[in-house]
Amino acid sequence: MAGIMSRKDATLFIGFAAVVLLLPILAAPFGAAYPDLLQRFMIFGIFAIGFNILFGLTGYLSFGHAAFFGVGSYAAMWSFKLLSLNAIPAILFAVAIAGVFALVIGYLSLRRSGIYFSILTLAFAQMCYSLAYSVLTPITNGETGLRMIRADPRVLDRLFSEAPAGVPVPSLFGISLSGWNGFYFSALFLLATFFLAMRITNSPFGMMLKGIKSNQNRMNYTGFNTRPYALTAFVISGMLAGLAGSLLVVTDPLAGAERMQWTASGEVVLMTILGGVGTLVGPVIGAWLIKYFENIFSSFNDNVLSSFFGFLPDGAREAAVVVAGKFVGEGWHLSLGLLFVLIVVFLPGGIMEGVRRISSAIRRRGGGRHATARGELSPSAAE
Amino acid sequence: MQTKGNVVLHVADVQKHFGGLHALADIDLQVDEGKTHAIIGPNGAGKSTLLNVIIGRLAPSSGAVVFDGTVLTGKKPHEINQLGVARVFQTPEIFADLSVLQNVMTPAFARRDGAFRINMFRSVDNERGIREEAEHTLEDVGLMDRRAVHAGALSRGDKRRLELAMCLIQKPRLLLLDEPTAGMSRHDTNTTIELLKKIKSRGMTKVIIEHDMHVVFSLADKISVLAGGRIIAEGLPDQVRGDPRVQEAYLGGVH
Amino acid sequence: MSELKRGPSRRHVLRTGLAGIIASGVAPLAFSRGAWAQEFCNNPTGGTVTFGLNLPLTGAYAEEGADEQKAYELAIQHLNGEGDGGLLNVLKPSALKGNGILGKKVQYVSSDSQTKSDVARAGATRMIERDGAIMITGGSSSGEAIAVQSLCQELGVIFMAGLTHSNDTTGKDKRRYGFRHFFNAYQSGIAIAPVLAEAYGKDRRAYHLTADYTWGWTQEESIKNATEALGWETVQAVRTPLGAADFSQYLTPVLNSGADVLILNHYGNDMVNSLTQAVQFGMRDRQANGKQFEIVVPLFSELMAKGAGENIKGIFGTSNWHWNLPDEGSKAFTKSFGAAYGSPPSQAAHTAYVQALLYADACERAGTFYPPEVIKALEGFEFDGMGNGKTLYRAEDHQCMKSVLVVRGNENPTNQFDVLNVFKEIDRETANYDPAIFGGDLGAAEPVPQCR
Amino acid sequence: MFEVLFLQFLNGLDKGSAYALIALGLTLVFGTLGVVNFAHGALFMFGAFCAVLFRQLLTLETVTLDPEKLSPWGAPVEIRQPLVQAWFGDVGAVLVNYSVPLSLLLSIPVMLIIGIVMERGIIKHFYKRPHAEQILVTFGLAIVFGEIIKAVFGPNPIPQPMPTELRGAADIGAWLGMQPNVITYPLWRLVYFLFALGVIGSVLAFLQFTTFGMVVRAGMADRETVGALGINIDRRFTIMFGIAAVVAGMAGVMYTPLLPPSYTMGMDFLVISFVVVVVGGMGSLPGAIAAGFLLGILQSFASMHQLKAFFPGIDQVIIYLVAVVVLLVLPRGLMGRRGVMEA
Repeated sequence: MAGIMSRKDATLFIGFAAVVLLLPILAAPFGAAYPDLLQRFMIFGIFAIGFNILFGLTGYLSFGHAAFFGVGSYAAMWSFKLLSLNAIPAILFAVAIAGVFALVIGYLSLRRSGIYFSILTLAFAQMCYSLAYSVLTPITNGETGLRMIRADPRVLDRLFSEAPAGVPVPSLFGISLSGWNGFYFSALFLLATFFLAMRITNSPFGMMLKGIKSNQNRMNYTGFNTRPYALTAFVISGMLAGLAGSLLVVTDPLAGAERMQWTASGEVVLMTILGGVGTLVGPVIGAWLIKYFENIFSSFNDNVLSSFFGFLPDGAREAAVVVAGKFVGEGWHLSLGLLFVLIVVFLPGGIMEGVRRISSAIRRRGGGRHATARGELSPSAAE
Repeated sequence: MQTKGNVVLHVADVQKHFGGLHALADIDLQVDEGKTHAIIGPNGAGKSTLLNVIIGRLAPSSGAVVFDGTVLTGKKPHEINQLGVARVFQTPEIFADLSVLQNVMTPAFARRDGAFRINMFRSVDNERGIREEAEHTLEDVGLMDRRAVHAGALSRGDKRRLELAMCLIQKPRLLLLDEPTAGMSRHDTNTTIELLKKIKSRGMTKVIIEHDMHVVFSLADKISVLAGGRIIAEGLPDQVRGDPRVQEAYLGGVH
Repeated sequence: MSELKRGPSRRHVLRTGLAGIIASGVAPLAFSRGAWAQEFCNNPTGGTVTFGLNLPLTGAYAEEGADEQKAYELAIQHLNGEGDGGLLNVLKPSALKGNGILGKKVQYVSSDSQTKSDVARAGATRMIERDGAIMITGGSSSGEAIAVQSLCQELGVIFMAGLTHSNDTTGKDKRRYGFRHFFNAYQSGIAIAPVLAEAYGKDRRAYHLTADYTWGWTQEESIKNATEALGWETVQAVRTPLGAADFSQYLTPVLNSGADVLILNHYGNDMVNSLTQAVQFGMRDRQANGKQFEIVVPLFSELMAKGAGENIKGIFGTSNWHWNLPDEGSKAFTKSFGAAYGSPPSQAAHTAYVQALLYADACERAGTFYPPEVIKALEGFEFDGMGNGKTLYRAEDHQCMKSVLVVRGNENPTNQFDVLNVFKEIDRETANYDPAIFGGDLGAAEPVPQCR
Repeated sequence: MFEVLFLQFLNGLDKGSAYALIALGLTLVFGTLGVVNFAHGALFMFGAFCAVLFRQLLTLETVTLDPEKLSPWGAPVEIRQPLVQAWFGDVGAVLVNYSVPLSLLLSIPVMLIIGIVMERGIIKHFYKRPHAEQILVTFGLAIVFGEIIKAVFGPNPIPQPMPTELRGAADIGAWLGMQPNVITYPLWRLVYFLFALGVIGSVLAFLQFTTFGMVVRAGMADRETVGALGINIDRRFTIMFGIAAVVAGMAGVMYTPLLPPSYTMGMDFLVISFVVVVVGGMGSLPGAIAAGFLLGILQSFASMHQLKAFFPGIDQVIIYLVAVVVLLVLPRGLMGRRGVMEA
């Protein structure tokens, strides 16, 4: 790894890769070790990392990133329908189409900054969503979502074989990508995305982006044309969103319009802030946490709760179930909202700030001099 | 090397109106290569307007600003910088979220890579040349020991040094300084003057906008006095110092 | 290029033991089923069998989700022989014994579908992959139902749809593994058109406001065809965005359009809002073409009727079922639900309950949980006693053929639940139609896809 | 055709007044406190549920069970006796009839308290924090508020009837001496329109003509200078937040007859209110009001089927399309100031 990345970065990458690849074991105690959720962990991890390349580095807060995610999904699905069940062309196609959308939307939106930029991106994304749900139904299959059917042409596949019987599923040169295969496939992309994000963050280009976030005026008077820098970051992050969207279709072959709604754009913002804006690992953690809430917290019904509190005497158990039931199951939104409030009040830098505080507290206790030995190139030391 | 007396910056017959207000009238300035040219004047004399016209932020109502044969009017800030013009602001404009070292490295990239380049596959750690240059520049301004600190945490005087370092590393042909000691303590002002004196010998052309006489007379090779949007006097420091019109403008300006 | 393979599963689900507190709450994990014992997805090998309930617990349909959940809990109690037995006593023919299904105790896991197809699929997948659900049921929209139904087909798990009214669910998007008890938009049209002609005359000019998505379109088309066949004219059909909240800009053009009937093809909060606002526009006090102006809402439920308050009074619509039906089945269910929860069940609750029972009964009759056998047992099954009279689970499209209700907002409700009256029960023969008109392909039951 | 266009225009004005009213509160908070308040929709919802609560209080009933008769679901039949009518007779009936406008009286103190508690408790700590964090915390609050309402009032919408005298449509055409029964418009929407204009006018007048308002306006322009004058600007800003909450709440109360309130309505109004504020220009009160009317009128016309035939789906996207065009042509919306929320 030497030469490509510093020892510190290599350690971080290897640690991250180990955690990701061991998730099927690590997540088991939390009831999250099943392929579908772990696929989503990977996919939304990619989405959040991509979003963070724009928001974390340049400071431009996009409220419309779900559009690229959705466009990626639709593009991949059309590739499955028209070209081939192979995931590779679908992903390439999706990333390219998402990149084109990002280029156009980014070019227009980046003419403004601050909240004006945010609302422009929101407006573009909401237009995509509204139209996909209604008048573009011939392309998107609207409410029901776009799916594959046996009768699809799939011209590339037909060159080699007849349409096989059974439900078509995406594959990688014949290997089915559902279940655990899908997880490992997505995991490779998450690692690649993480690597890319690391490279960008540590590169001169990344430093320019941070410069834009810190002081755009100074950047201009320092001789940088900031708009193409921001646009490049926007397109990269839009393409990563498209990648995530296509992977969601690869592992779960349905493309629905809801994933383009403003709430979905908001979700990735929340993931990033929750985990820690501008950090490498933070957005991934934020993504995992929110998906965990959505899928697992929401499943704790009274039944599950009463067996969980089974050790309590009858009356106390019922009381515990009632109280806990407000926060899980149908009340999982409440827990999520409270979590946002608590995190942002007490840990403005997100979860990564908490991690940092704890580790520096430990370091201080354990003979403190290392604390000052931060690399001078990363004062924020957020990574 | 161009010969002495070569005009680097020419502000040619510039007028600027805001509605009916004449902010600048018939300004004609010539800045010689390698000289430190100060523009002074009381508050409201039009110094900031003039500077903004020079750097292209304001378009003149008539006339033009020519830098080394290129018309600056209508150019974007980054284009002007790429031509070799660096600027120091009244309140130091630095990258508060980056380390001091990164602050100085960033402009070096602008000089090396131009206004835009997607150089995302190299690590900053591997940019030895730029790093050494930046460290050298920090030594120069006396901030080497603070290179790992958040630039936002520096004192005002140190921020000014940092901003100067950011300009110096670009080796600009023309350095514009907008009241470089404004709002500074006596001590910070003196250290800044020392620093400016130190870099004076490097053959860089400088335009200083200032109303602090002490700063001006210790640095300038040539002084233009601006009052009411016009240049009322111009010459060597000693000539200007004795000019009654200048005295009057300053005293009148106070009232 | 690859298709889902049959054969012995190489299911490498890492079922680690209950290593943490949280997992201990998720009991179904506990059964370390050997992969070798499983010739189909989630074959229950222990003493229990798990239903997966996919319910909208948050979002605009949360009330319906909560009602469905109550119904499922009740159905599961009854299946396990607890409570008063409910409809177990009246279902005819019935193979149910009140000792669970095939001797296995029924339990359930649940998931919040948020009425979004993506989320619904994620939830269903979780319940299948992690919690070992043998069957998925529930939902409150057609988008959800169709999305989950196709997922279930891929995974080889039976889906018993909850609330879904679109023709597509058992039409062009029908699936071998999906079954619908609820009626559909086409049947709404057949049922309501003659009633409208009788009440409002055959010379009417209708203006449609339609929710701009797939369900709205099929509903609009069905009602339009049915009313035009009776001599009505359609003046204009205007699409409105989903979740518009304020419909005033769509209502003003109705006033001077020459129409004398407004048909609101909206559901849920859209329907509550558009109806409330239409009434405020004075449409029900209006005369047009020399006739009284009327509003029709082709599909509504008691929960929506409650939301619309007194605006619903006298409005015609259709329903799948209503609690004050006089037959034994409806009475038994209403009583048993009311005793458990203190309020009468909604049609969402009814369809959920019935679907759970029908699945269990089919397993008993098939003698196995093996999906193709259960599907065979359900296809063409004819039964009675669940409300709606004699009912047929049609083999061609997995649509339940049964009577459909035309309901009307109650003018003088005696209590807060008494918001609708059954105006007419349209019998099964009248509500019948040829499944071929919607096309679609059920696909094969076998080979059984292996879940992941 | 004239009457159709006229009605559409009238309707656009009415919609615009509703948008302007929501945007007004949001702009007050942003302009004075510099806080991006994603919980503003939730405040609107709280207001609406003030009306629900008030009506529930007015229609409290004594419930006695009749064990003789059983309902179809086996519970004893309930005999309900409305309390208010029993105590006050006809006056009680009038109170119930006018519950929506009367609940304004309840909403003012309630919303003021909610606003002040919210500002003192949480928002105050976020003045100097980045906007992203403000968004996260207020969005979290919005979720929590929605869930509280869901826990208390249930997820189903709760209809709020308007006073019988104000039901139905007004024949505006006849008022103007035209043919009767052609140009009619719901009375309550006219009431809402006047109400919105009244509130907007009062807030503007309050800011324009009172000392308090002048200080706040000065604070909006330059907070530090005003603070340096020794004026306790913080306390005034707290009150300002309370006022914004009251404005949002009153808008919510009066909106209930048009839209049966449910716990999701806060989120439903969030996006549109932000679009209005931004199109108007961040922090500009006149801008927000102008943008509200502009968007209302354009949305109203875009929904006509004559137009939709040429541009399918135009009504779905018109708001966003206008936002894009306005922001690309005018960098800071209609009346935004330079440097506000541009970083």
